[in-house]
Parts: sequence; structure tokens; C-alpha cells
Amino acid sequence: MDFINQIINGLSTGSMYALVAIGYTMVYGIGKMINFAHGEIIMASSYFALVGISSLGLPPVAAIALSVVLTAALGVITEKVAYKPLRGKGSLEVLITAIGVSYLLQNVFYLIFTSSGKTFPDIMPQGSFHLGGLHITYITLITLIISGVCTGVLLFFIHKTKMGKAMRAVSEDAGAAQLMGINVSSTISLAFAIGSGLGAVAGVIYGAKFSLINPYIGAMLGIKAFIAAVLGGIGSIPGAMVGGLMIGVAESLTISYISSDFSDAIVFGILILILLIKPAGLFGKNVREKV
Amino acid sequence: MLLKVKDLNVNYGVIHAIKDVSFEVEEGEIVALIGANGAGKTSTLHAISSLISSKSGEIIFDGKDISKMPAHKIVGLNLAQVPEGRRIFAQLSVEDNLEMGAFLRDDNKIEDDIQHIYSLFPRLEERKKQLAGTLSGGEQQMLAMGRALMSKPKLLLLDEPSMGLSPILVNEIFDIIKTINKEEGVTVLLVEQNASKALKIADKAYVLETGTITVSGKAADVANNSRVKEAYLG
Amino acid sequence: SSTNQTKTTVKNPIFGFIGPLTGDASQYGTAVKNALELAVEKYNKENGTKITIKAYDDKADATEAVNAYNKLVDDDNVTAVLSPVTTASCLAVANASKAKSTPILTPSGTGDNITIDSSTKKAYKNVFRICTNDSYAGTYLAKLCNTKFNFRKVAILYNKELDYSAGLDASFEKEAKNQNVNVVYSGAYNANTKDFSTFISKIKASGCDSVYLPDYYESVVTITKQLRDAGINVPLFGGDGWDGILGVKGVNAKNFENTYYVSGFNKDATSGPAKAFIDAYQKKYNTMPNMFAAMEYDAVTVMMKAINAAKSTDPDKINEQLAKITVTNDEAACGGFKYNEYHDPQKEMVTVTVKNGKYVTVS
Amino acid sequence: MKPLLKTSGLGIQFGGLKAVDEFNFEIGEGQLFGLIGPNGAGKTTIFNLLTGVYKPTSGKILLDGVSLNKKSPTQITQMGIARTFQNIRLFKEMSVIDNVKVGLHHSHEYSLLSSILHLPSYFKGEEKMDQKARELLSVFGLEEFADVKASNLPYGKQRQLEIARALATSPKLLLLDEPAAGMNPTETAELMETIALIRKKFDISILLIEHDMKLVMGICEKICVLNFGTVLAFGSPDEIRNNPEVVAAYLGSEE
Amino acid sequence: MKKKLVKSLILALLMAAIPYIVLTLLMSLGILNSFWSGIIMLCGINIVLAVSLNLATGYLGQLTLGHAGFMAVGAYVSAILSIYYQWPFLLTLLIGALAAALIGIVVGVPSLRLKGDYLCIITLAFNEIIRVIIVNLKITNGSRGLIGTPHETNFTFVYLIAALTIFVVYSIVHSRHGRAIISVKEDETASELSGINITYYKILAFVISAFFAGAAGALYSHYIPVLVPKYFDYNKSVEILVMVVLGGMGSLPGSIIAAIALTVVPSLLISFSNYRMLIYAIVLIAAMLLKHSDAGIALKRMIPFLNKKGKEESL
Ligand SMILES: Nc1ncnc2c1ncn2[C@@H]1O[C@H](COP(=O)(O)OP(=O)(O)OP(=O)(O)O)[C@@H](O)[C@H]1O
Ligand SMILES: Nc1ncnc2c1ncn2[C@@H]1O[C@H](COP(=O)(O)OP(=O)(O)OP(=O)(O)O)[C@@H](O)[C@H]1O
Ligand SMILES: [Mg+2]
Ligand SMILES: [Mg+2]
Repeated sequence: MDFINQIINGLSTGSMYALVAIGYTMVYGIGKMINFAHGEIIMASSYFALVGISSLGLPPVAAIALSVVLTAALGVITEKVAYKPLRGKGSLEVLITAIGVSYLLQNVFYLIFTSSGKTFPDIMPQGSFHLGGLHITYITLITLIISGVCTGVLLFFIHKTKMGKAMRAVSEDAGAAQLMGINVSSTISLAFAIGSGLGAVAGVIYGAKFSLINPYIGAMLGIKAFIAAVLGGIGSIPGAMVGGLMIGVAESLTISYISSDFSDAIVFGILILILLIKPAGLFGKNVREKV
Repeated sequence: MLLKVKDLNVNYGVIHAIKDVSFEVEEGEIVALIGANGAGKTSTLHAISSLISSKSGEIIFDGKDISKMPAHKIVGLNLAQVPEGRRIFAQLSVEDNLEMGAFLRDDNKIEDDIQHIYSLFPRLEERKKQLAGTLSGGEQQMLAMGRALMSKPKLLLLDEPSMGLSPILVNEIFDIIKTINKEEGVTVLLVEQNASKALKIADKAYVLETGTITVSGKAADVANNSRVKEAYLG
Repeated sequence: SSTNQTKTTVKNPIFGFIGPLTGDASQYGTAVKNALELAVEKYNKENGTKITIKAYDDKADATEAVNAYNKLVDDDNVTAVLSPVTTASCLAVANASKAKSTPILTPSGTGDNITIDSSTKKAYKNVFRICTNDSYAGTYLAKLCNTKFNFRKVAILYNKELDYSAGLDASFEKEAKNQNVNVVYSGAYNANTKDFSTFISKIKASGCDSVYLPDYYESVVTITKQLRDAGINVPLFGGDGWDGILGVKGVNAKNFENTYYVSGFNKDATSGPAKAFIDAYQKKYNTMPNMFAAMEYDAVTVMMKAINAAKSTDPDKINEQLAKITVTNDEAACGGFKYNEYHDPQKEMVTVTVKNGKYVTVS
Repeated sequence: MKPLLKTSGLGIQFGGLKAVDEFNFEIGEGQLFGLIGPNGAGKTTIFNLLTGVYKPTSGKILLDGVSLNKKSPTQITQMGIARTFQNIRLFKEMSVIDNVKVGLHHSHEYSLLSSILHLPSYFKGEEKMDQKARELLSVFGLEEFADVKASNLPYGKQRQLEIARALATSPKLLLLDEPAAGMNPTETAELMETIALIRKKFDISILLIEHDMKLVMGICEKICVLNFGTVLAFGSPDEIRNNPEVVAAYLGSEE
Repeated sequence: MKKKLVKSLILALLMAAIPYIVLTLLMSLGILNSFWSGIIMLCGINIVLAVSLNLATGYLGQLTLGHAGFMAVGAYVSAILSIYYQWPFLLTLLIGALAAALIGIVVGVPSLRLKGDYLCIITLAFNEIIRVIIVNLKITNGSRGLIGTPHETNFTFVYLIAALTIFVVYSIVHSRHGRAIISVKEDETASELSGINITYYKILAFVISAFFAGAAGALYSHYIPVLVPKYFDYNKSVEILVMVVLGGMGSLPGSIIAAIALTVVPSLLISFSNYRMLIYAIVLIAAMLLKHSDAGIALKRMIPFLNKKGKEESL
């Protein structure tokens, strides 16, 4: 029973990683760039929601909606100002700018909100329920449901709608996509908006779950989610979902059954092993380059 | 006059690739643009479609100046291009590639048109679920043409459509170009290395050499030009 | 710095500050710097002096701290350095200061070896601190478990990537053995752990009668919420890092009923220097000061006392005075003390608990 | 004539698709062979099999009697098979001469240590490589472009550089994948001469994929026609030209 | 040709000697005080790190985010040998560097199967694993920090090792081995099919890169009085990567200049207290954007030794 409880714990954290990882994957897919500032964008979303609830006195749902909109806008602005001028200059160049943006966001929020933690209001039902011998908190359940729904909707959008397919077309060959009449700039903005908006959902969950937020929470969340995205096969949305859940569960299980001291090392070790066996990640299409 | 290019110049950094190029394409015509490697044929087509921005000059399509228009808007005016090297979407299926060709359309004939493309290129129908990246070179060329046709273009720019195709397919492709032109009324601007074949189906032709047009006229006349014969017809 | 040597009272010493003003440790650095500014302002006003401050950011990184130290000493000619704030920076700066012997007085470097030169095993002649060290607090708590709280089965959750937390854990576990206190579970999390559910399941299973959380209050707030959510209602306790816990905006004080921590600073003080400091700090910065801020406040007092006794800004003379200084309870917000041979202050600690959402000092 | 390369029952499958099946083939020393066939017949795939880029799912490849099945592409190249690519793959950011020098890498060895310590063997090695590379470039008239960035060469020159780089590995067998693609008739005629010259000068065998029938029929001694991964016909240019099956599947009737 | 090479070699040695003599003079005369000498030392260490990473990332083209891991291995191995066994500094430096090189093999192996971002993650993972191990070992004193390493690093050592790193990487890059390494970046398949043993060269580049990172670590550990594992987390790896990318992939002068700039600028910003990182972030973004703007490219053209490709580009 404890084992299953640990798995549920892991799934709950993992689904938050997954939502963030999806943002990475989307932006990567379309811009072939690692948006290192994605974690910070999510940190921003937590603050947006916090300000919405605490300062503006909005009801939680409205605050969340506000946060999603503002975060999406922040993502789009970042893209336009910092990344767009470097488009086509190599992914590494943009990576460095993204690192700059992540420092920038951290410090802007630090200067506004200081680095001491702010308590996030309890916007989700507190407490837990028992199911058989299982002990599940409501937050866990809600997190799982929300991330499942978000992924499902997104998958449908990407694979079944015209805009979604256009997004994939741009991600492959922006020039050719233009020749189809696809507006590349707005498609990329859309990807940033969706990725950041989903991140905002994760940011709110983060706040609700861990109750304390500071300007530096995005860094590790971002790294973990980035790892999840790569593990699942970067560019693949189901991959990001599964990768996130796996990292969450692996963390939870190593801490409880192997060693808390080495938990990070073991999780990273697992990651290395999986990637060595499946070099393009779990869901990555290992298309051999046609010679 | 469907397309009119006047005093077009293209620069890549310090390289002046296209120098004061002017030409015209009448509705319903097939116009061939031939020239050696690196003469600037692709650059000309890219300039028309706005895939490159560093350019000056006038480009009038269907009465509108499109020289400053972004690439995706130009497609909406029914001007399509089959780019050099095909550039199909490798990770999308054959079918999705065709659907992308119809991106700007919102009529309900799209499905019919896909079937129509399949009838032009039966090989594509066999492979409609396959990822386009794993198609052979010739298959990819068919897909690229099919995809461009899905936008129902008035003017189709073709950049070396016969490159890398087997002789039988080269003939087929030229037949298809003729068909598209005659039966569907699509005007074609055709860039080709295979000059003899291109001149055979074209009405008018221009020869481009290191960024300038050196010979122009009726296709038959160009084909008989002694310099052209020596350099491009072998 | 030699201009004032002939005068009896030194009018314008320069105090250096090194601490994290950016990055995730910046809240400590900022609080300490605020207290330094407050204390200097007050001292100048009351004594007609013109003490000035030079402050540099070190991002809690030892390398940067050494750079900042070099700048303070070479470019700014500071009289004394009233910092660094974090332990690693203190260790590095202490070592780097050997050649110059500028007095260093840290309010908050709690690591055990800061004041000790590892090559001679003796105290550096110029390095002192206001706070007690990690061993002191860990050992003190282990004794309390036995003598005061009667905790026999303690579960521990500490941050293995934080020197402070690891230090408090090690000294506690060591002393617990002598005090007949059993450590029934000991779990170590990473600096970035936010989800403690896995540890909490273990704690639940351990059958402990109390949980020891030697970390700074930010983590403690998160852990406590999750512990209480999971239905663990045993007493929780920790070290001076807890200080400031109710000051976290929006914290659910209910979770902290039945918790204890020891501190060098009594926030409930109704009179004396602690009260005066708290009032002044709140007036100026509109927020409750934490313990390290109070320690820095004392650092200014202590340093000026030594300088006045030395009647000079000569570093060696100041160091001499510091080593034999006696600070009384009336002078210091965090209590009076004398230094032992390792330049560690010997002082009483206050035990604090939370009742009805308010700090209460346990006598 | 001694057989140089021999395949028996060679095949590879991608998912359900048998891209190449039961391919039996032999090329002798000094021979110039053509490999033609409709698009997607499996020609490039055969090159990929011969050079170790793909591992065969069935059959054998023997070079000079030695099996290549388990060899890596690097080993195969070092054993004497070099190739060019259907889509040009030069080292784009490197200079023209450096591209060739990479091809010379294996045949001009001096150690890492001697390059760090600048020992005489380093200077000697570099000098020899430089000489050899310039020689090869001159065959293609590329000498004047030696220091130009490869991607800045005109397309036709890039194809020639690719051949020069392949030759630099001192192959016994050279595989050319559509060397005339994108060339106009004049350039193609030049290429034909170059190929003939290479074959004589370097005394090697050549296997050539090409859709330009003038070129294939003009210089190949023997031609193998591939269709749907299997051999459709085999013979001299004249035999192939008049083979009705080949005409139907590949050549089409010239009007 | 040989004469030309020998001549340029002598010239290079001269070029290397002049800044050394000048800087030593300035320091001993006290014109450069201990603040500046400290920064110069860190510049030297960062040059070693950036130049060595450039071999793996800039020339070989393998994106690595774990350079700080190699540095950590060199730092801790050499520090432990110095503290517990009192071995001479240069010997501990060599062993530290070799230990890092050994880890370089381990990290290099995945690069045979993985590319781009996948490799980047793997190296980041190795970096974190190394750090977690250091946090948990007794001999390293975990997160509380290792103290007592003798202060052996001086300007001469730093300068020598930096010069050596530059010289070795330069020599490799300008030999057949370097061409092989660059060809792997340009096109792996074409490189393989030109007879290059890409396995060997990938591992080689990683090993050399790790070796010098280890040496940099040893220099660092004998410079700073306390070694904490946190210093070697992925942020440090990112910092080194920033130097390489900002300086230009595959450009040695670029790496050197960027290493110096990214050491000096933040140090000068320390008095901006809490605005410091904000300013740094803006400077970094602006530098990246400027580097690729028309103005930036024009500026670069005017600096002669950053523009060695001038001839090639003009066609
Ligand atoms: N992106 C670019 N950057 C720099 N120069 C370019 C670029 N694209 C083309 N050029 C140069 O511009 C000139 C014209 O090239 P273009 O591709 O238009 O020729 P083309 O006639 O289409 O040749 P091909 O038959 O090889 O396709 C050439 O000299 C080429 O090297
Ligand atoms: N990696 C792969 N995965 C799946 N299918 C592949 C792969 N490589 C090739 N194919 C398929 O194998 C068949 C043969 O391809 P190949 O590239 O060898 O053709 P080709 O004869 O060279 O054609 P072309 O003349 O058009 O270049 C094609 O149908 C192609 O789609
Ligand atoms: Mg072209
Ligand atoms: Mg082929």
C-alpha cells in the first residue's frame, strides 16, 4: 500500500513537471530552441495569480485566468523581444539569450517582491481522502486531472486541427510553411502563448501545493521539466507528459526505497540509462537521417 | 499581365546575386527561366515569393505590388511555389502535407482536391500515411507539386521540378506541367536545368546568366539561339 | 586609515559589508545590510560620528566574497568588515584576510570552523562572530530534548545541501546519544525539494514523538504545512533558522502550535536593546527583523566598543580589544557575551514557542 | 578480371517495406558500372548498405573477399570504398582544401603528440597533405578555390569537391550518387570527361547512380537496372536501352 | 611552409610572454591591487575552462552542460591530495586533471549515441551526479565545505596553465586531428564516410576538454580557501557555456575575450548591490542581440584578429 501511495505522490509532482515540460517541448518543436527562461515564466505566473488573489481580491478562478493570460503574454513578449531577432542564428545562441532572460525575470521579480517567500493562498480544497488503504490529498487528485485534461486538449489541437498541423509544419521548415500561406511569426507566438499558458496552470498548482513561492522557484522546476521533456523525446507532447510523470515517480520511489541522499543522482542515472537505450527519448521518433 | 518583374535586385550581404532583372508572365502561359548553376534562378523565385527580403525593384502580381508583402500573404493571392529541393514536411504524412497546401482555403472541396492529386500521382495515394521524409526523391517531388496545387494557384513557380527524377518521370512531370497549364488554366513560371525539355513546353523563355537576363523571347526562338544551343542544349 | 590614530575617539571608521544581495539567499543579506545601515545611522546620530558603509554583493559565493573583501580592503580601506553573511563566504574571507588582519565580525556565519585557522588549529586573530555556531545550537537542542521537552523518539528531516542544516543535524545527532534521545528516522532532502510527501510517509511510519527540522524558516513553513496536512501533529522543533517563521506573509500560524525553537534573539522583548532595535527596524523598513539582522545591529555596537577601547583604527589594536571584550545584556539586542579562545561568543539561548499565533518565550 | 566487390542475397527492410531484396552483384577492378532505376527503386539504399550506413537485414557484401557486413562506415571507407551523396554533404564551414584534407586524414598519419609538440613529423605530414590535396583539387580545376569556404562554391563545383574528397581517401571503389543532378548539358559533358579521367588516373572502379541517360549510356560499360528493390535487368548500355521492361519501367519512350 | 610555421610559433611565444611580464610588473608594483589580481586569477581560470569547453562544444560540436562537473573532479581530487597527503601542488594538479579526463571518457561515451539536446541533458545529469556524490562523501565534508587546501595557486601557475591550454587546443585544431574533430561537427555521416574514426575523435575531444577543466578545478581549489559543492552546479556549467557561445563557437580569441569580459563585468558590478544581476542579465541579452545585429557584425569586421575568415567570406 505504501508503494502505491508513493507512486501517487510521484504522479502528482510528476504531472506538474509534465505541464511545464509540455511548454518546453512546444517551444522546442517550433523554434528548435531550449527556452531556458521557461521555468522563470512559470515563477512569474505564480506571482500573477498571487497578486490577483491577494492584492486585487479576485476569486481564485478569475485570478488563475488572469495569470494564464498574463503569462501567455509574457511568453509572447519574451519571444518577440529576445528570441526573434536571433531566429536562424543557431539554437545555442538563443539558448544563451534565454539564460539571460531567465536571470532578468528572476531579478525583476526579486526587486518587486524581494527574495523572501510569499505564502500562496489555499485555493484548492485542503486535506485528503482515503480510498481503500490509499491516502490521497485533493490537491494530488486535482493536479492529475487538470494536467490530464490539458494534455488531451493540446494533443487534439496539434494533431487534428489545421492550426496544429501548421504548427508542426513551421517547426520543420519555416520557409516552406510560408509558401503554404502560414504566418510563421504568429504561429511561433501561438506556440509560446500555449506553452506559457500551460505553464501558468503549473505555476498555480505549484503555489497551491507548496504554498510558498519566491523568485527562484522556476530554476529547478525548469531543469526538472526540461529533463522530463528530453526523456520523453523533446518535441513530443505525449513524451513530455510521460517523461514528467516518470521523473516524479522515480524521485518518489528512490527517496522512499533506495536512498534519500542519492535520490537526485539515482534519478539522473536512470535518465542516462534510458537515453542510452533510446537515444531520442521514449517517444522521440528516431528517424534515421536519410543519407 | 499576370506577373511583372521590373528592375529586380537581390543582395546576399556583399554578393549582388540579381542585377536589374525584368520579365513578364502573361496569364495562361508557361514561361521558362533557364540558366547555369548559380545564375540566380532560385533567388529570383525567392524574391517573388518574398522568402528573401533583401531586394529592390517592382513585382506586380495580378495588378498588386507584392514586393513588400510578407510571404504568407502572397500565397493568399494564389501564387504558389514548388521550392528547389522540394522541402516537403518530413515529419508529416503525405496526406497532411497535401492538407497544408490548402492551408489558406476554407471551402469544402479540399478532400476532393486531395483525391484529384492522387489521380495525378497514384504513387502518393499508395503512400498517403507514410511520413513524407522517408519517400524517395522522386516521390517527394511529386508530393511537393501536389502540395502546391492544393492552394489552387493562378501562378505556379516551379524550381527545377525534374531534378533527380528518372527519365520516365521527367517526361511525366513535364506532361503534368502541361496538363496543369492547359486543363486547369494554371500559369507556370518554370525554372529548369533541363533546358531542352523546358523550352519544348514553354511559350516564352528567359536566359539568366550571373544575375542578368541575357536572352529572351519566344521559347522556340530561344531554343534556336546559337549561344543557348551551345551552352544549355548540349 | 592612519589619519585618526592620534585622536581619542575615532570619528569616521568605514565598515565593509559582504553578503548575498541577489540570488536565493538575498533575503538574509538584505536584512543584515538593512540592520547595518540602521545601526550606523543611529550610532552616528547619538555619538556625532561619521561612520560610512561600503556594501558589496557576493551572491553567497565564496569566490565573489573574496573579490569583495579584496576590494573593501584595498580600494575602500575599510576599518572593519561586519560580515560576510553566509558560512562559506566567511570561511573564504577569514582565510584570505590572514595577510591583512583587518577585523572581521560576522553576524551570521554559523559554521563551526569560521574563526579557526585550519593550519594552526587556533583562532584567527582577526575573525569574530556575534552568532553562536552550529554545534552550539544542535547540542543545546539535544540537551533540551532530554531536560525540558522529554522527547525520546525524534525524527529528523534536514537539508543536506545546506551547510547550516547539515551542521545542526550532525551536532544534534552526536549529542542525542549522550542525552538518551533516540533518533528514529533521519531523512535528508535537497535544497530544491518542495514535495516532502515521501519523507512524510516515512516519518509517519517511524512512530516518532517529535520532529526536528533544522533548516531556515522558508523550508520549515513548507514542510510543516505538509506534515500537518498529512495529520502529523507531534511537536516540531528547530534551531535559530526558524526565526522569523510567523513573519512569512499569509502563513497559517495554526500549523505552528506545539512547535519550539531556540534563538539568540528574543522577538517578544518588551524592553531593553532588543525592543529598541525591533521598534527602530520596523519603523524604518516596515517589517519584522530577523535574528541575523539583530546580530548585525549588535556587531556595530561591539565593533565600536572595541574601536573606542583601542582608540585607533589600527587593526591589530582593534583585534586585541575584541578578543577580550565583555558585552553586557544592556548593550546587545541578542544578549551579552564574552569570547572563548575560539572567538565564539558564550551566550544564553532563548526557547520560543507559538501560542495562539504569537511567539511566546518559554522560560 | 578480378572481382572487387561482390554482394549476394543482399537485402534490407524498413518496417514492412523491402527496400532492397536479393541483390546479387559483382563489380570488377577498373570497371565503370551504372546503377539506374525508377525513383525509390532502392539505389541510394544500396549505396548506404555498401558503405555501412545501413546494416543489411540479409545477405553478404564482400570487398576483395573480405566481408563488410560487420564493419563500420569508417572501416569500410578505410578499406577502400568512397562515395558521394545524393544531397551534397560537404563540410560547409571548412575551406575547400580542408575538405579534401579530411579525406586524406587516414592515409597521412602523424600522432596527436607530434602535432601538439610541433615535431618534424607534424610539419612533414602537413606539407605532404597540402601537396596531395592541391594535386587532387587541380584535377577538378578547384585549385584557385582552395581557401574558399566550401558552402560558397557554386553548386556544380561543390559536386566536384565532393568527388575530390572521396578520392582523397584513396578508394578502390568509388560510388557516385547522381553526380550530374542539377547540372546543365555542358556541365554534364565536362563531368563525363572528368569521370573517365579519374578512372584512368587513379585506376579505380566506379559505381554510378544517375538519371541522366546521356551520361550513363555514354560512359558506363555495364548497367544494372533496379526496380522495387530487385534487379530488373543487367547488361551493356545497348542491351539496356532496348530492353522493353526497362523502357516501360524507367526510360519511357523518347518522343 | 615549415619556416612560416616555426616563425609564427616564435611569434606566439613572444605574444604570450609580453602580457605575463607586464601583468607581473603591475602587480608587484602594486598598481594592480589584490582586488584586481584576484580577478586576473579568476580570468585565467575561466580562460582555461572556456577554451577547453570550446574544443568539445565549439569544434567538435557536442553541446555539453557539464563542464563544471569535470572542474569539480579536478578541484576535489587535487585538494584532497594536498590536504590529506601533502603532495606537491603541481602533482596534485596533474592527477586532478587526469581524474577529470577519466570522467571525460565516461561522459564522452554517451556522445557516441546521443546528439544535441539529448547529450546536453546527459552531461548536465553527470554534472549533478558528481555534485551529489561530493555532497554525500565524508572526505569532501559535503555541503559544509572542504577547508584547509594550501593556497598554492599564484599568477604564474594560472598564466602558465592558461597559456598551455590555449597552445594545446590551438595545436590540435590546426592539425589533421583538429580537422577530423571539426569535420565531425560539420557532418558526422560525411566524416565517417571520409574514413574518420568519429568514436575516437569524440572521446578524444571530451577527454582533452575534461583534462583542462580538471586542471582549472585544481587551480581553483588551491586559490579559494573553501570548496563547496554548490559552486559546481549546472549554473557554473552554464556560465562557461555562455563564455564559449558569446565568444563564438570554435573561436579561440573569442573564448578568451568572453572569459575575461564575463569575469570582469560581474566583478565590477558588485557595488550595484541588488541591481547587479539585473544589470548583468541586460548586458548579456544586449551582447547577444548586438553580436548578431548589423552593427555588431560590422564592428567585428573591424577587429582584425576576430576576422580571420574574411578572405573566405568575400567570394
Ligand atoms: N543564402 C545565400 N547566401 C549567400 N549567397 C547566396 C545565397 N543563396 C544564393 N547565393 C548566391 O547567389 C547566387 C545565385 O544563387 P541561386 O541559388 O539563385 O542560383 P540558381 O540559378 O538557382 O542555381 P542552381 O541551378 O544551382 O539552383 C549564387 O552565386 C549563390 O552562391
Ligand atoms: N530510412 C528509411 N526508412 C523508411 N523507408 C526508407 C528509408 N530509406 C529509404 N526508404 C524507402 O526505400 C525506398 C528506396 O529508397 P532509395 O532512396 O534507395 O531510392 P532511390 O532508388 O535512391 O531513389 P531516387 O532515385 O529517387 O533517389 C523508397 O521507397 C524509400 O521511401
Ligand atoms: Mg536554384
Ligand atoms: Mg537516391
